[in-house]
Order: sequence, then structure tokens, then C-alpha cells
Amino acid sequence: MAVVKKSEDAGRKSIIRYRFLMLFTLLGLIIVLFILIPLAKVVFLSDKESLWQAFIDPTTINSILLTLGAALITTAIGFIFGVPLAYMLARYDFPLKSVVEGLIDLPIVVPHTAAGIALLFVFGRNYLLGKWFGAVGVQFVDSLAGIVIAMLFVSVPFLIDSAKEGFKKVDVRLENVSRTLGASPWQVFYRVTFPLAWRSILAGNLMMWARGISEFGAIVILAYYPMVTPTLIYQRFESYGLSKAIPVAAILILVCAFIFIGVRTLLHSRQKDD
Amino acid sequence: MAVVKKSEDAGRKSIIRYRFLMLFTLLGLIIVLFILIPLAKVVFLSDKESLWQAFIDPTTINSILLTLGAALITTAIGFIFGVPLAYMLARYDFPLKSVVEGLIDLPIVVPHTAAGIALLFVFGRNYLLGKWFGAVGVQFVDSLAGIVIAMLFVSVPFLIDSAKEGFKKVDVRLENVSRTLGASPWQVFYRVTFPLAWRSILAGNLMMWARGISEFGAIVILAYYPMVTPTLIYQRFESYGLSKAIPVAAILILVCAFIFIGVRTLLHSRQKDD
Amino acid sequence: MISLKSVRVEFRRFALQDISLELETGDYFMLVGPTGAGKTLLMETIAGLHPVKSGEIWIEGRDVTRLEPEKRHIGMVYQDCALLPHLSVAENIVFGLKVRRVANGEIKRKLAEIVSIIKVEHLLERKPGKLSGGEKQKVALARALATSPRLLLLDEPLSSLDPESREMLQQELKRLHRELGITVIHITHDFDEALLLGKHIAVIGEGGIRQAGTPEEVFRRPSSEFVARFTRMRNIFAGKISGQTGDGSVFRTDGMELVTTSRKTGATHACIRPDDIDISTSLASHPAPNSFIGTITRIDEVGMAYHIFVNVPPEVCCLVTRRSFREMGLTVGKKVQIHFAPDSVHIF
Amino acid sequence: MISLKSVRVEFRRFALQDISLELETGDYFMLVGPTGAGKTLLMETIAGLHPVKSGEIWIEGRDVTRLEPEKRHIGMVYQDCALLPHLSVAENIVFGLKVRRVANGEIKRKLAEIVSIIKVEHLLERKPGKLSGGEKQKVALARALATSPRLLLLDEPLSSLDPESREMLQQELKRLHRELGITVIHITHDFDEALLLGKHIAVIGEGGIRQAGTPEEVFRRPSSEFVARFTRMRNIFAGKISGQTGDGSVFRTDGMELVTTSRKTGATHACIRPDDIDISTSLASHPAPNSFIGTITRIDEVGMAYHIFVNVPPEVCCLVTRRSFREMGLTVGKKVQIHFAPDSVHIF
Repeated sequence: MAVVKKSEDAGRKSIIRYRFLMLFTLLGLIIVLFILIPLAKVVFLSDKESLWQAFIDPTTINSILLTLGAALITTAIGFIFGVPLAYMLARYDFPLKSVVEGLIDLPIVVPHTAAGIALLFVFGRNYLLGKWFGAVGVQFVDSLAGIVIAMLFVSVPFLIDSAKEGFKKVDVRLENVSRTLGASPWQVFYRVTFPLAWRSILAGNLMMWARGISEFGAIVILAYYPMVTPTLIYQRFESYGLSKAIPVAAILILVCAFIFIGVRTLLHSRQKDD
Repeated sequence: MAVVKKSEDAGRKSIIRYRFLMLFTLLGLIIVLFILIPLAKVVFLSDKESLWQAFIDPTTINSILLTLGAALITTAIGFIFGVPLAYMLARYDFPLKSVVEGLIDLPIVVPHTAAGIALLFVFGRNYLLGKWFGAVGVQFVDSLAGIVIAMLFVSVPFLIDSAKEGFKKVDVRLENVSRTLGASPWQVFYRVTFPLAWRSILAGNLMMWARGISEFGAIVILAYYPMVTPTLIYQRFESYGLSKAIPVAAILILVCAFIFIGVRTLLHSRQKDD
Repeated sequence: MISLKSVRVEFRRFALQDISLELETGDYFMLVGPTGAGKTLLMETIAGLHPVKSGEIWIEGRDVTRLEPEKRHIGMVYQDCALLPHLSVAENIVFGLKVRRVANGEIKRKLAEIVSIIKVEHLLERKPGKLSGGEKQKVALARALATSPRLLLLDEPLSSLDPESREMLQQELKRLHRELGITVIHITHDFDEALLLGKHIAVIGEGGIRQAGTPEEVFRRPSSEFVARFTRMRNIFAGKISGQTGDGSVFRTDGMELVTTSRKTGATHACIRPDDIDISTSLASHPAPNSFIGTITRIDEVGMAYHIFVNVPPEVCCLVTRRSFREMGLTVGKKVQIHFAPDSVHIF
Repeated sequence: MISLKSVRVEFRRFALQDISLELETGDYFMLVGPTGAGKTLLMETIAGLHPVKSGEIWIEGRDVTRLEPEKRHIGMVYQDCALLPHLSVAENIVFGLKVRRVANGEIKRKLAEIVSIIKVEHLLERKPGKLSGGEKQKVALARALATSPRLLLLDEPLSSLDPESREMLQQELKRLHRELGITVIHITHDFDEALLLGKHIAVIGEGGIRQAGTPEEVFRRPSSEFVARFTRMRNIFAGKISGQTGDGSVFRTDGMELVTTSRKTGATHACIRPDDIDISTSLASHPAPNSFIGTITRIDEVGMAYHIFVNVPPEVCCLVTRRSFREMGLTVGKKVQIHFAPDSVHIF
């Protein structure tokens, strides 16, 4: 009885299991294809000739350099202001801490055009900070500074979250031991905590960079000109139609995908180290 | 010697410590204010009268209902296709898994207008899927379906990531024990894994909803009409200037902030339970 | 009868090879080995949670090697209990009956029965998060037993408990095994626990089973240095057989000639348990076999006794009770005589 | 001298109250208590890592209560060693010297000195991730000692090691303490470890210090039921003093009258260690004090000995070595006589 029963059981079971997992695989596959096909089609199936034309077109090149550069400046600013905040959030308790944490993440869900409006309402020529900065010659409307401000607003949560997680993963007892060995809190930060959280911070920086490059809604309100690539794509689409927009979109998607692969490689190799 | 030395030491130390943390606090405060001031100003300092006017304006109301509804449909679709994928990613190894994981997250960094272009290139009237769906009467350009497609593309990573983390946090040994107690893999999923990951999945759904509401760049390319609120804000700004855009932006920011508070409350109370 | 025949299993970069075990129905089988020896992997393999690369697993005359875990009728208890945190204690206990679609009346009857065996009435409504370590283990046991398994697998059920709960649960396990007559495989890294509970013991290490047998066999007659060290034999001497006696042999090690009742040829190690060695302060003038004079080099207090290290040379570790220790007034540097019976000398 | 004066400290929802301790320079002080008793919190408080709510901490004649940790000259070793994973072993060891800006030549000299005391030469270039548990502990010790601390705090340094590494490290700790004469506070949940290593012992539990003294005092003369239970006294009987003898008193408990040399008035508990009880199979006809006849109800194998439970009543637990056990042929149900000296009966 034993052998026959066994093979029956095993056979039946694995079909049931197969059916359940097959449905899941099928459903999952649909969403994977839904994301894959548009991206792959834009990058691989667009007209090679117009892709090349777009690539050597100085307008495209300049706008891509502007976008990458602005996002890089944004990331540097985010690093200076965001990493200390991430450290404070990871290590210290203070009143309203959870409110601050919520506030920091809010830009991820705030509609981008609404964010642009809100920024303009503060940094516009006739408003609060816009006036102050205007007095020292910095203006945000239709300027690089405006692009940076818009990018910073929507992308800084990614850096802060990643850095915070990185700091949190550093065992407090490593810091405790370092203190007893004679290190001041500042020495503990730069000799222990920061080096150990470095990969997460770097990944957060890259993520922030990529997110900055991708922004459109907030930038288009604050600074239509100089034209960042997402705006250029929109303008090409509006003025000349889909076929002129595709090559620029393809190039930008490739740039972001490469940065993003860098983020994942960083985070992945960190997990292996652990 | 002891007492004097001690107080000297302690005094000096705490000033140094204070200085280092004070700098960090200051830097952090700047970024907090940078996010807080624009949002608070739009919501609290905009003209109460025009806020009310916007609120009772049928165009605004309809667009907000459209936006919330479209995002809700998107979230439902994301749930059906995304949760099974998240489960597969959390529990099984398969070839190219890390590629799939990377692909799923890619929409977060793909520039929104480029995403819109890519989607149009696939779902447009004259393109691949657009033709197929067009044959059965579904069209994506300037339609609710287009809005949903655009929202789905940019927001589904948030659900998948959150659900995946939720599934991963469920101890495999709980599933193992359930198997030995006689539960089939499907029973284990719906009696053990899903209930235990439920909060993370719900939080992911809310996050996805909020992200859907916030989208502009992809939607504006795929479906300028019917007008979702982020588009309405842009259109008001372009046509009538900042003052007409502010009230709509304020309302939308409030809606997103409330959903977002829900997400954080959910995730926060889960951590307490652990 | 449960048997494993040359089972090979791999998990991540770890592999267990050529695992063969056989245990009678109703046995209390202790699987003991150091941390990282793959004990949990082996248990999960028996439960059907890892695919077997080669070999076979038989339970009660049935080849279950490829059977799904839910068909094996095995109860399993993890070290941290793995109670389902979203269910109450009662729901946890009847979980196995629910998923097997047992009728409600029968579930109630079974719950009452289990609760009458394992006293957890007062916990039934609670969530697992509100239980103490010992209570969790009892609930996990009740849950595993509720489905009347043919085999109960316990993975270090006592390791994370405080001494008092541990002792309580040891007695509970003894009682359950006696009353229910169920076959148990109990995994532990604690050899004392294995001695206390096991009818049979297998020592696992270095990727496979090193020795299996009764507690007495494994404890007194280890078959390898690995087992001897793991069972804290302490006095392990390398050397070789140098001659024969009427009913045994003579084993020569650096500095001592040991008389043993064993005749095993080719032995390269001799070992003597510290508690088999007599120590006395009166130094006999005439030399007897297995009688040596040495100097105390170290005294360690070990719970209710002392380890006395006597340098003959080599250094020999002897166990002395607190009372004898006080009576003899042993101190470091003192000369003493040690003696042990030939049947206490085990060679391998 | 290190002293804690009525220290109160809170961390999250946990508080330690009225902690007073005093230890001489050069002491090896064991702080022992069950899991969750706040041992690590107390250690971190001594190191200056938690603010003290009230009370004072003095180290070598200096009030350090409000002093920053980096000024206290304390070496600390956590259970999991807390080695800095991004630094090599050598860099870990000299970390304390680096941050104190010691000159490079002096750092080299100090590293060589430490390495000559704690043998870790072969590990210097490795990263902590590549070390075994025992090696990690040695490196953590070396790192703590490199800055020549006035006090060494050890938090369960041996708990996560396998028995062999544990024993090796116990000897290492003994040797280091002997050679360097450093003051050590060693935290453990294992009372046997406390007996083995400690010159003095304090038992911590229920939010405070329960008893402190020499190992012998704590082990044989517990001051409370908590300590008696924690030290596995086993035979603890409630009752009261019923009379006086020439040099002691008589303690009456349910079923037995115990003669003790103690005269403590108002005692409510008597206790006897299992290893202080003699067991014999020959039943004496004339009744002697502290001599009772009973039936064996249970036999537990505990490592190198047996626990014999004799029901007088009450049930009394006696320790018997393997040898005596075999010689007397004890079995469950057998009638035996137990006896213990009056000075083995401790009342509190």
C-alpha cells in the first residue's frame, strides 16, 4: 500500500500547489510585462536614426547636461542638510519626532504640480523667501536655482530615508563600545557610524539623483526654462507629436536606468557583506 | 582633586557634544523648514475665500472625485496583480529574480513624462496594445483608462515593495509549522502569511493610492482630459496664474496628507505590536 | 519505526551527508550536536520542508521521502515555538484540526482532551505575545500533539528557557512521552539534557552523524575524539596499545601506562571520565595498575563539585564532590594519588 | 575601589532601583541574575551610557556619576563582542589609542604588548567577520585592555560560545585577572560560571541586588527564596523555628524537624543543598537528628551525577555521583535513609 499511496499523494499535492502558484505567477507576470514592455519598446524599438539625431542634437545634449547637473547640485545640497537630519532621526528621541518623520516623507505623495505651486508661493519673486533671495540676486523662477529647489523638494525624502535606515542598522553597541574606548560622540560619528552607514547613504544619494532627474510637475511650474529633459520631452510631444518625443524619452530612461542599476548593485552587495 | 576635575571634564565635554549636535540639528532644521513652509503656507495662508470658492467649484470637485476614483481603481488593479508578485518575490527564488525586482522599482525613477511617452507608444491608438484594446472599445488616450494606466505604472512599485517587505517579515518557520500541522501551501497563504502581512499590504495600498493621486507628468501626456486635479492645477496656473492654482493645490495637498497620515499610523502601530 | 537511509540534503552552502538513523516506535531519541551542526536542517528535512537530494526517509513502514509535509503526520516544535501571533492560544492549538476540516464538535472534544493532558486552560484566550517562555513551549507542544502525530520533532525546546522553566518542562516532556507513548526526536546542543531525557542518543557534527546508541554507550564509550570532546570526557590521551593482559590490553601514552579491559586493536586514543577517577591524599608505597602520583595544578569549581587537575604528567582531570574536597583539604601544589578501574579506561 | 551608592536608572519601561555595590580594586566580581534582570543596563550605566536618575558611582576615589563614558577609563566587552566590522583586528585593538591620539610608535608598542598577553598575532590582519566566537571574544578583550582601563566590564562573554571555547576563555579570563590584577565586573546568567570565576558574587533580580558576598556565602547561605531558587538550592522548605539546641535551633517544617547550627530568629525557610545530603541503603534502627527514611520517587541523570528525589515526605532532592549510584543500585520505589549535618541546614 505504502508506495502506491505515496506517489498518489505526492502527485496530487504537487498539482494543487502548482495551480495556486501558477495563478500567482501568471498575475505577477502581467504586471512585470506591463512595466517592461513600454520601457523596452521605447528604448529598443524606437527608430535608430532619430535616436541618433536626438543624441547629437545640441538642445537635447544641453538639456540632459542641465538635468544631470541640476540633480547633482540638488543631491549635494541634500547630502549636507539631509544626512545630519537622518542621523538625528535614527539616534535621538525628541518631541514631535514622528511628526517630523512624517513631514519628511510627505513630498513623496504630494502631487507634483501642487508642490510646484507651493514652492512658487514661497520662492516666487513677490513672496517671502523669493524677495529675500532676490535682494541678493538669486531668483528661482525660470532659473537653475528654481530647478534645484523643485528637485530638492521632491527627492530629498529618498536620501533621508535611506540614510536613516543605514544609521539605524549600525548597532548602538558599537557606538557604546567606542565611547568607552575613549571616542567622543563626534569621533564615534565619523569613525564608526558614518563609515558603517556609508553604503546606504550613497544609495540614498543615487536614488535622490535619479528622482531629481525624473521630476517634471514641480519643475514645469517653477522653471519651464531653462528646459530640463522631462520638460523638453513634454514640449516636443506637444509641439511635434509622439515620434519626436520618443528619442529623448529613450535617452533619459536609459540614463535613469543606469543610475538605478548602480543603486541596486550597491544595496545588493551590502546585503552580502552582512 | 576629584570633584573639581570631574565638573571641569563634564562641563567641557557637554559643550563639545552640544556643538556637534547643535550643528546637526541646525542643518536638519533647515531641511525640515524647507519642506514645511511651502506646504503649510499653501494650506494655511492662502486666501480663505478663494479656497472655499475652489471647493464648491464643480470643476474642482469633479476633478478631485475623478482623481480619487481613478487612483482607487488603480489601487484595486495593483492589489490583484501586485500582491501575488510580491509574495512570489518574497518567498521563492527563480532565474532573473533580481532583474525582475529591479524592473519593478524602475518606474520610481523613470522620468514621468518619459513614462507617459513610453505608455503612449504601447497603448496609443495606433500601437500594439492600443490597437487590441481599441478593437474591444477601450481606448487609453484622453480617457479614464489612460489615467489608470499612467497611475498604475508610476504607483505599483510602492505596493509591491511594501507587500514584499510584509511577506518577508513573516517568519518562514510559522509557515513550516503550519505545513506540518496539515495546511496546504494555499491554506498557509490565506490563513497565515496573508493575515500576518496584511498591515504592510494595506499600507502599500494607501501609499499606492496617494502616489496615484499625485501623478502629473505621465497622465498629462496620456490623458490631458478628463482632467485630474494635478492637471487642473497646471491648467489653472498656465491660464489664470498662481492665485487661481493655489486653492486647488491646497485641497489636493490636504487629501494626500490625510491618506499619508493613515499609512504612517498603520505602519507605526504595527511596529508596536512586534 | 522511523528510519533515515543515507539521506543527503543541502541548504544554501551547507550540506548534511549520508545521514542514517533508525529509531523504534515510542523511542525518545536525542539528537545532540554543537551549534551549526545542521540539527535544525535535519529536523526540517524529516518534516518534509527541504527536498532530499538522495537517500530515503521511512516513517512507520511508509516511504515519505517525497511526501508533502502536510501528509506526514509529524508534530514539530521550534526553539522559539513559532506560535501564530494573530491567533489565540486555543486557535493555535486547533489550527491543525481546522485546516484538516475536522468537524467543530470533534475539534472541541480534541481541544478539551489536549488541555486535560497539557495544563493550559488559563491561557486559552490569550495571544502568544502575552505568554512566558515556558507557557509558549507548552502551547507549542499542545498544538503539535493536537493532530495526533506519529512523530514529534522538538528543536531545542528548552534552550531559551530560564533554569526553573526548563526543569519544569523537562519533567513535562518525560511525562508526556510516558503517557502518550509517542515517538520523539529531540534536538539539543546540551549533552546533559540528552543524558537526562534520551532513551537513545545520536551525536551529530561535521556534516553527519558521528555516533548513535544508548546514553551510556555514547557517554562512556565514545567512538571518536569528536564525540569524546563533545561529551566533555576531558581526559583524552593519544597513544597506542603496547601489550595484552589476561582480559584486556595495556595502552601506552606519554608518561602513563593504562590498563584497560578493552581489546580493541589499532586504538589510538584512551579516555577516562573525571568522575571515574579516585583521588586520595595517602600516597600508597607499592605501585598498583592505573595508580599514579601527581601534583595538583589547578582547581575549578563546577557547580556542585570540583575539577581537580593532577599533573602526573600528563595532566589528568578528576571530579571531586564538595564534601570530599573539604574533607581531603585539597590545594594547588599538593601531592595526591589518583586511581581508576581498568573498565573505566575506554580506548578507540 | 568601585562603588555604587543607591543608583537608580531607567531605560524604556524598565528600572533598576537602589543598586548599591562595593568592590575592592583587583576584585573579580560576578554579577549574576536571570535573563531580563537588567544586568546589561547596569553594566552600561557603570560605563556611563545611561544617565543616572539618582545615586552615585565612584571609581577609584572619583565621583564619575555625570562623567562622559570616554573619560571613565572603563573597558567593556559585550556578549557578541561588538567588534567594529569595517576595521581589521589590529585596527580594532588600537582603536582606543587612535581616538585618544596616542603617538604611532606608542600604539605599535602597545599593540605588541597586548598581543604578547592575549595570543591573537595570527588574526591581526583579518576582519571580525572571519573570526570564530572564541577568537572574537579574545579580540574584544584585547581591545578593552589596550587602553589600560581601571575597570573591565564583561557582559556574558562566554554565553554564546560552544563548551570548548567557553572553557578555554574561562581559563584565559582567570589568567588575565591574575597577571594584570585588573578589577573585573563579569555579568552572567549562569551560576556555575559565577562560582568558577568569582571572588565575589552579587545576585541581581526583580529590579535590584538581592544578595552580595563570597561565592560560598551566596551559594550556601542564601538570604532569600529568590536567591535560593536561583542558585538551584532545590531543597527549600517553608516552616518556623520550634526550639533551641545547645549550639543552634530546631526548625519545624511539614513532616520534618531539622536541626541547624544557625540561631537566626524569625526564619521562615530552611534549605539544604542536594550535595550535602548523604544517602544510604542500610536503614539505621535508632533515629538520629537530621536522619530520615523515605522512598525514591524519581531519578534524574544530571551530567556526571544523579539527582535522587526521596519522599520522606516532603520530597528531598539528593545528589549522588555515578559511582555511588551504581554501587548502591538505587531504583525508583526503593527505601533509603538520608542524613545531613546540622551545619548543612541553612535557615533564612
